[in-house]
Amino acid sequence: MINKIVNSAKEAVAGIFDGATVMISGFGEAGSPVELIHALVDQGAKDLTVVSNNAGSGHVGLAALIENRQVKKILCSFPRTAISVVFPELYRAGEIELELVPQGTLAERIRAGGAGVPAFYSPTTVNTPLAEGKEIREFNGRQYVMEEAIHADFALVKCSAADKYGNLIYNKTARNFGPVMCMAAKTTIVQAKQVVELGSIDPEHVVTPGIFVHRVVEISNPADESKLVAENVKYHGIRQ
Amino acid sequence: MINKIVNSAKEAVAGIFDGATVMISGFGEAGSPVELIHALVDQGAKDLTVVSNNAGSGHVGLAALIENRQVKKILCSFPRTAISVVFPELYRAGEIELELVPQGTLAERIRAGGAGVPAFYSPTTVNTPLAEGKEIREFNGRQYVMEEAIHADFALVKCSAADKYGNLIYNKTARNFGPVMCMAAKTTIVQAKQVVELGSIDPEHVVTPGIFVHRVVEISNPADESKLVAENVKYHGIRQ
Amino acid sequence: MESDNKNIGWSTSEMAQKVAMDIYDGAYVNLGIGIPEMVAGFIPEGREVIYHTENGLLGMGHVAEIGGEDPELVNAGKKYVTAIPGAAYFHHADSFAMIRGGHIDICVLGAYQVSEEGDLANWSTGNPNDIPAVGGAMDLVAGVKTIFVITKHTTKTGESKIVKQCTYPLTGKNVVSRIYTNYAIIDVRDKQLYVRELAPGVSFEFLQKHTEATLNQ
Amino acid sequence: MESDNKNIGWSTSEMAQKVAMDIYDGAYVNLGIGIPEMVAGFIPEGREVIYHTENGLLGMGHVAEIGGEDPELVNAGKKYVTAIPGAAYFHHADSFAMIRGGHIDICVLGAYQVSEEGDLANWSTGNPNDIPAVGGAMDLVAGVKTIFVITKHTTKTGESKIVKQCTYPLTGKNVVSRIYTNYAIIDVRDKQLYVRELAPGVSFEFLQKHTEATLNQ
Repeated sequence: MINKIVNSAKEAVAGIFDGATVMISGFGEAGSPVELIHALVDQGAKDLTVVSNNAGSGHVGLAALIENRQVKKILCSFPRTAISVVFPELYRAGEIELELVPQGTLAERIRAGGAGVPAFYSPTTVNTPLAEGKEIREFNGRQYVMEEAIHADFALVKCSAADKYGNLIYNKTARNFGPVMCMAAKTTIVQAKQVVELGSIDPEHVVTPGIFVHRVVEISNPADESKLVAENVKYHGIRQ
Repeated sequence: MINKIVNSAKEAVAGIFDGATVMISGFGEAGSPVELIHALVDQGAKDLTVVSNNAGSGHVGLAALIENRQVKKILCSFPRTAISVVFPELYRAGEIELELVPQGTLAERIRAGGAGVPAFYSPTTVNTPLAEGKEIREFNGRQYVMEEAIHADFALVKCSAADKYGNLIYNKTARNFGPVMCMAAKTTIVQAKQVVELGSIDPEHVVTPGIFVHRVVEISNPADESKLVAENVKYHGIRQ
Repeated sequence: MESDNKNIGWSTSEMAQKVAMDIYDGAYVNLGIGIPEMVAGFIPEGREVIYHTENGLLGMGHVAEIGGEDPELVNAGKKYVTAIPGAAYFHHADSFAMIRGGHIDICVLGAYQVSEEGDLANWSTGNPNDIPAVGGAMDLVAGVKTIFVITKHTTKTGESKIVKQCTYPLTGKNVVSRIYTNYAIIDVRDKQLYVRELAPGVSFEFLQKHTEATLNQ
Repeated sequence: MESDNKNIGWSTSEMAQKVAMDIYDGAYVNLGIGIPEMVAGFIPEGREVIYHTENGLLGMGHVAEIGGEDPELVNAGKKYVTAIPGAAYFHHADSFAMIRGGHIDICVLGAYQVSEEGDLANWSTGNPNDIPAVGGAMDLVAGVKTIFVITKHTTKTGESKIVKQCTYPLTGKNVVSRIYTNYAIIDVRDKQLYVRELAPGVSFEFLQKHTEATLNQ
């Protein structure tokens, strides 16, 4: 029988291996699966390639994962925020790699990964340094750059409600990268503010159909990452 | 001020010109905008290129448009149904062109048109006659065919409810091609079973955001196309 | 070749039952139009299977009861169906993202011909008088992880449908994993055919005699 | 070049107001982070404009009031905002489909440099000590129908931001339609710059003197 609900964040992130590619939802703090990321800090997998729009703020969530030296490389559109301290320091020290990807290209490359499209053409970055080394091709008199799909071994995603089939709905702009990341990972791990009965999400309102989701953990009182950042909280993992 | 509601199907289809490319939503009868199509029959634009999953059933809707000799060419995945009589006859007589496109490729090419992606690679049709003349390219050891975006001058789409901004929701499997067609047309024309007040569609539940929609007409009692077909109704337009 | 012997082998229902036995608990399944649809009726107790229909529904239920038909709730074969609790509706591009992206576990399809190497021909007989129509078949064989074919072993005129090379236009190359016929269940592995199970009354020799392709025991 | 004369030209608010005057009724608009956000406050009465924020909201309202902030309702600048009746939420791929697909009418962005031909540099100064960050800027300039730039005419050190050739890394080539500075409004047409309006107290000669690029009257 199908039941994707697991009992803890620890159980949810089990099996994430050294060297894995991990997508992490969120646009800044909105939609960032803080509890899952902290469970991954505890779990300790290293040499990770992370795909996420930003590179974390303060010393919690993705920033804590980076600070714990678990991330080898990050693909993101905007690693610099007013309160990002961890990534800039490691980046300047040459201790973390960065692949800078425009935000829309990042979203579309992830969707392509989920949709079985190995590559597509985009007008974004043509004639800019970010197109360097990429194939340029003309369609109808305009130039486009070829962009390849991004796949992941795991996705860590935050949503507002989930059922045991893994159907998801999101809250407002916390939706952002969640739906496409769910599609593009071999194992999609979701933290839901609420686990609801099968049938309580109207089939017309489902945003991520359960087929894209493998594990769901209920985190009914997720931390407000922006508050943790403002309070300068540091997450060092339970082993320290 | 923004108000996309028009008063009649006639007004909704105004300006569709000879030679235009017109997308028509629907999977068989489900989601087919019968009243808009009939208004287009009345309006009389000809030499149309139609993009639709099927080629019409019986003598109503898309079949009536074809029977009225307004369609020069059709792009579809499945022109043959148990009760399609009009298209097969004209096709065999060489009086209508067909571009046969696999269903998923059709959907993705339309989405690409709406998303500003001029072309993408797909595994579908590789090593089949439908890949003939198309570019084949290898990614990660597998072969893919390059598929180009489809754009339209107009889209005729059926939905269940709309507001004056053009936000749409659909009913069950009548959703099918509607959302991607709305994205890919210069002018998207929608028939809604119900026009509702701004704000009565929850922003979380909107399927097609209003930016993709240009004209909405309320057709509160749309014909059940499958019934019309079963009853062998013929639509010849109001001018005949 | 001699014509189909009606007295031996499995009935269509038995074939569908055999397919159903191979659909595991928790699988996401797409059933082709026609005989493949019968498979849903035979899933063993205790297994939960979620059906995808490519026209935009995951969690398709049984066929609608008379009087309960909704013309806007149909399956890929345009039959009136139902949705289970926990279902989801989506548009066509999202639906085929599930297919092309490798998210559907099993697809069961009919066939005109299957080749030794697992090539499938099921969309066109190549007859120039036929209206060409492909629907979602090419997307399904290109995208779904495992393709099961359910088909009569021979045509009405007794010709083998399991052939050395397909003579009909291909739906996909090297795509079929397993073939369920009225005579046998046959696996495609490393571009060769292996008989997995023989129907009652069917010997390997009989099977090979009715099969153009080379079979392995 | 001499430094910016504080006594002549438009204030930042006046610049935003000038941009607002050029945003037509019914437009779908994306406002960049920072000064461009000010434009929303100056849309003339009677015009209805719908704001898109690329992190997944069409129909963004004003900034959230104190106490009414929702950490899951933010704009592209990560400010707490609100949604208007008739708004819609969507995921990032759909959001950038709106941008890349040419559905957004107007985008207002800041600039480091704009060239004579309408090239824009606004994401990187090329300083190797800066952390590179691009966000959605390249997608916006490549996809939105009309790009307005709002910027001080010169840098803090008095150098022209309107240049013959951008020396900073490009965001996009031939993408800017109109430039709003504290000194003037300048159109980019056929890869040339045309002065559309001069701020009070600014003469064409003064403007040209403070502009590296060649201006046309």
